[in-house]
Amino acid sequence: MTTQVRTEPITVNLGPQHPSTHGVFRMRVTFDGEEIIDVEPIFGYLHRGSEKLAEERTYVQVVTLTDRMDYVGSMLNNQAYMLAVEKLAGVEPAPRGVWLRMIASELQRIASHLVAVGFLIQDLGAWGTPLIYTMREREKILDLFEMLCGARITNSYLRPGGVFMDAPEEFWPAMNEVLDELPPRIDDLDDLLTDNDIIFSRTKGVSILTPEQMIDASITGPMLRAAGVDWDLRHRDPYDYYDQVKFDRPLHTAGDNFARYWVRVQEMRESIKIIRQCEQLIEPGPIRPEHDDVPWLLRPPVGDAYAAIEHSKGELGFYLVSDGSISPYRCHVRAPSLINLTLLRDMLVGELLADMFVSFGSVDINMGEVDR
Amino acid sequence: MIGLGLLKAMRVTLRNALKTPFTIQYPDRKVGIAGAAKNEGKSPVGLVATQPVTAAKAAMSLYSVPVNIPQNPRFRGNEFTWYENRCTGCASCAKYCPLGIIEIVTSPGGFDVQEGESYAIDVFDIDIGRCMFCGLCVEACPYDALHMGSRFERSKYERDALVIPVDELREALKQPSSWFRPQFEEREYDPFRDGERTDHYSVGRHEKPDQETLDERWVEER
Amino acid sequence: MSKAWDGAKLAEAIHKSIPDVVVDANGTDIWIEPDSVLEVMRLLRDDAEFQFQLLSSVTAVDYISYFEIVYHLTSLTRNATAVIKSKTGFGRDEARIPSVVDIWRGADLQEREVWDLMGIIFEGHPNHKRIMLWEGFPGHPLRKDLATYEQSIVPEAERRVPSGVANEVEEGQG
Amino acid sequence: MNSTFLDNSLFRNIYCYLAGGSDGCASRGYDTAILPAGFEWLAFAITAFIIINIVINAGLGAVIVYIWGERRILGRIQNRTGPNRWGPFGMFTSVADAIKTLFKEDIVPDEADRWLFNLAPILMVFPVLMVLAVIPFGVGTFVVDINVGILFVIAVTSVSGISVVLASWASGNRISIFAGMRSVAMLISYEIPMALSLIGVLMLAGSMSLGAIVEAQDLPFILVQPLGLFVFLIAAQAETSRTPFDLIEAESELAAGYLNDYSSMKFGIFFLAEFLATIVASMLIVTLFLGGWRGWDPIPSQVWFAGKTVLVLLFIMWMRFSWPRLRVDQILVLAWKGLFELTLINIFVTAILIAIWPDPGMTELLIMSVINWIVFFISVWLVSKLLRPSDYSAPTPQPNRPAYPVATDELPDEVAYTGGATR
Repeated sequence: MTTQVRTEPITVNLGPQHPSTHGVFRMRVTFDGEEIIDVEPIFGYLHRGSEKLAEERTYVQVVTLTDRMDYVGSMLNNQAYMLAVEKLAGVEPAPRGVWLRMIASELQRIASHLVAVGFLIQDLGAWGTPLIYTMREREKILDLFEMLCGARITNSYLRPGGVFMDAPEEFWPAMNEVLDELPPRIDDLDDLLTDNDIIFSRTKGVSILTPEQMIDASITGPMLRAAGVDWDLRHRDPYDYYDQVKFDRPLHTAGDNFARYWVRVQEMRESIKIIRQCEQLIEPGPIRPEHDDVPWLLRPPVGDAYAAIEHSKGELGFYLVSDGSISPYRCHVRAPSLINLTLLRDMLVGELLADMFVSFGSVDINMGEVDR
Repeated sequence: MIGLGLLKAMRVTLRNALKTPFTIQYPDRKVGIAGAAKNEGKSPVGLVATQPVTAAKAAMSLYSVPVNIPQNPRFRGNEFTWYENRCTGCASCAKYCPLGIIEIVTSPGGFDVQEGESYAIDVFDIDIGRCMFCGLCVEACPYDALHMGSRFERSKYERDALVIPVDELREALKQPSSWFRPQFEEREYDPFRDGERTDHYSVGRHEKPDQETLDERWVEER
Repeated sequence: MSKAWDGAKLAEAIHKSIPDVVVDANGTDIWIEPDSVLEVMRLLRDDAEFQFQLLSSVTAVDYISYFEIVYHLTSLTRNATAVIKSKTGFGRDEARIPSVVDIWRGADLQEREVWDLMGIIFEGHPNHKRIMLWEGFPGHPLRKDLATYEQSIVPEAERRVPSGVANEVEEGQG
Repeated sequence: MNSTFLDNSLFRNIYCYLAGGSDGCASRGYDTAILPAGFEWLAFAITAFIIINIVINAGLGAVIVYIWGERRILGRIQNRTGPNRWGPFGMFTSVADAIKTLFKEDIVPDEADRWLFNLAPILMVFPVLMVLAVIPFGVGTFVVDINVGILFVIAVTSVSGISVVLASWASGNRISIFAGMRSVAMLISYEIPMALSLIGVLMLAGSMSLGAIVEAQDLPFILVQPLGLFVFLIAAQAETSRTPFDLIEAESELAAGYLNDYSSMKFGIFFLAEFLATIVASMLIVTLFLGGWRGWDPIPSQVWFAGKTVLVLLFIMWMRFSWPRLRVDQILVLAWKGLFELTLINIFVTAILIAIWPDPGMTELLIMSVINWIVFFISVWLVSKLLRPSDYSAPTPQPNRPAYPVATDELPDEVAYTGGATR
């Protein structure tokens, strides 16, 4: 004789005010015991209408809006937007400006990955220790940004055709110091986390996504590389001067939470390599085109342009339509944070409550970009 | 084997625990006896001998000294620095502000360095409460009249008090940031070291360097 | 360096398999009939000549007299990109286009976003709901004819217009 | 009067001062009395009241110091300074926190079961305070030394598990329910290895009284009972729900678990109980495995005890701040498949050794400790091999091993748009 234990599904609202939803994100989750049987993500708590606001601002003023989309990767946002504007207006960027923005965006990529790794481990329940370590390293990079452009998070450093101001003299030794200090700190992180049995057993084999699934769902970036797809826009479709620098694309074949974490840690090392090469290759010269070539009130010809970069979270694209006036007629952002959440339900269903936020954190989203 | 990774993690945390903290304490810093003696201008032994109460306080970490946060000269601070003599009232800054928070009202009859007789500025209000410190107004100013400030301690209890009116701008401490003002960096200016720049002549205008100067400077840097 | 399909060549290639769906083509983009989007997209994904496995982005532009849906496609295996456009909703009547969620799941959230902000109905979308704004929001904010201040949720008495831009706003409303 | 109470020197002093030559006092040199004869019960009550007050207040004071210490240590481990603003070395920070907690609004949710909701914090803190009664803090410094001390400890601490269930149920909050379910699964599972890990100690000491166990430790039992200590340390961490076993609170998953709806001093009491439980757990570890108050002479026994407790607490904190949390199924697997086996091995080996040397002297104890350490390493290695997931392998870097064919062929030039890439 067997007894059937009947359990009743519980529906719980997690968020928008939950400690680990990485912002104001809400999930309506149905549990069967501890197991997840249904997830419905609900967005929009941070929607500010950036795309609409961009339609009423000049091309340079929109830079300040892009800062506030993914606020842990603002240099990268600036870069994607500038590429789109340059393509739309046919601006030939100044080489030194391009090198500077490559350095800035690679530094920002390290900072963004540090945040991603720190918060992923925080979601695993560590008592803030790895988070503080990663934030400490990020702080040094933010100090560099302050030196470079006077702001730490919302940089607005880039301008059409380059950057607004050359790096100060003390920037280069300061940057070298940070770059020298970083690899041992990343090794420390490795010791603390990568070899850690608890992290390994918690993340291994959880929320596996296959490459076919992810490509079908337009997921890009470290998530895709964690499943063994060698797809990095810096390598496949080099923008700026990425074709002149050499770097590896770390790949992991598992496609689980651990692989996603591992790929991010390795990418930080590659970014350091890229910055070192940029430092060797950068030449003196103007940092942005002459005012006659690129006026401040840019009036691109009628047309449209789509430019995408490899953001720290995936493919970040800007689609701009110009009607010949001083402000974009339409500005669309292909936000990797939003699109990488497409498979959230597939990732979470069947997993346990404890792994839910870990899987969610391994996607590495930023609510400022999801809702825009 | 399971467990070795955990021990490794404990080794890393122990190593970090033995490092000096990286916290920057603000607005003041707690110091021990050595720091207190330095602040009082005495040797530690002298401090214990002459000011035992202070020494005891310092030993219990109750003695604090004000701290200067290391800040870069380009820092885009809260208090705008504005040189009225140089401003023509062209309102480029107001037009360039993405949020439209600068209000300018002018009337004929002022005097201006560049233009001779020109507009007098009656109202030049900046609503700091909505400002996002992008600095586009500074970039737009054709006469180097508006600069970002260097300081940031300007919290207020009411939103309305955040508006910087023109009188306050005239009298405010003039510590311009070197953001988008390369002439400062050529002179290695640091707003905190060099102090106030009340005179707009000492601020200078930015003349674009020629390519030879740029190349020379690059060689020196390397 | 990934290459982009030339619009005219792409139109020719599509015409070989599915005749008479391409409305127009230029150097970079092609325009297709909105009704045949599903058919064309399925061809573009599955045909060995195109192999567009990845849908980079779906968006829409309001050109006042019509709406234009823009698809950016990427082929990972052929390292190529293409831009497909489609015009719908002429004369500002109800804009409709078939949903491509069945072909690429990546269109799921993006199409919901386009519906929410631009008001284009994607027929056959399994979860055709608003995504950024709340249910019951009047209108679709990215449309050019949206009167922002009319629909503001801030009561009129409490609206604070910054003095610097006051004139512009009033003119805009009038 | 029960003579066990009179073993306590403080108790004896006060009681005999009040009650004079009655009971066993005369033989101990007390001949004057304040209370008249026949009022021994009053003397007993007054004495008990005073002593219980001293112990409870000392415990609560220790919690305040412990919270401050933990914050400072956490700060140092995270390369920060920790609290240093309020009082010497920031020592009054936890006092300020306690005052702040007192003045917060006390909210009871509408959906809550009022009576149980208020009962839960009390049920949480009482058992922990009761355990303090049997711990010998030093020579002659204890409340009572009952002969079934360990049994008492195990029985009483189980009650706090019930209080977690009560709190989560009474809150009427779905997220709290998860904490309740987890606590049922986890706390009760860990009772068993915790109780069994002490059997070895009992066999060696031949008594359940904590005082007698301390007396028996000529060689600290950490040397003779490494497996017992290992299991007890882990189980105690789980019972007090500290990281890596803090499933019940699990900030990143359940917000605050069963504490979600508590505010003000009820919340404070839960926290107090949690921190006190940690202190009590380390006191038990000191008593049972580290020789209790025993030490070398010029330093008083109470100081030895306190010093050892602080060392154990430091170790627990260090562990707590270094590791992330385990998942619920892994925790249960660890309890039933790992710790349970280890305790059985420990009991088995210790029983054989006791059978060989029924009354071990110093040499025999040393031989036993060598054997036990060998058993410890072998069994922990074996069990960790058993628990290892089948696909366990160290992460290996795989720099260029694409699993998905990417860019096998480029687009021919004649169909490509040459005016520049679309991106």
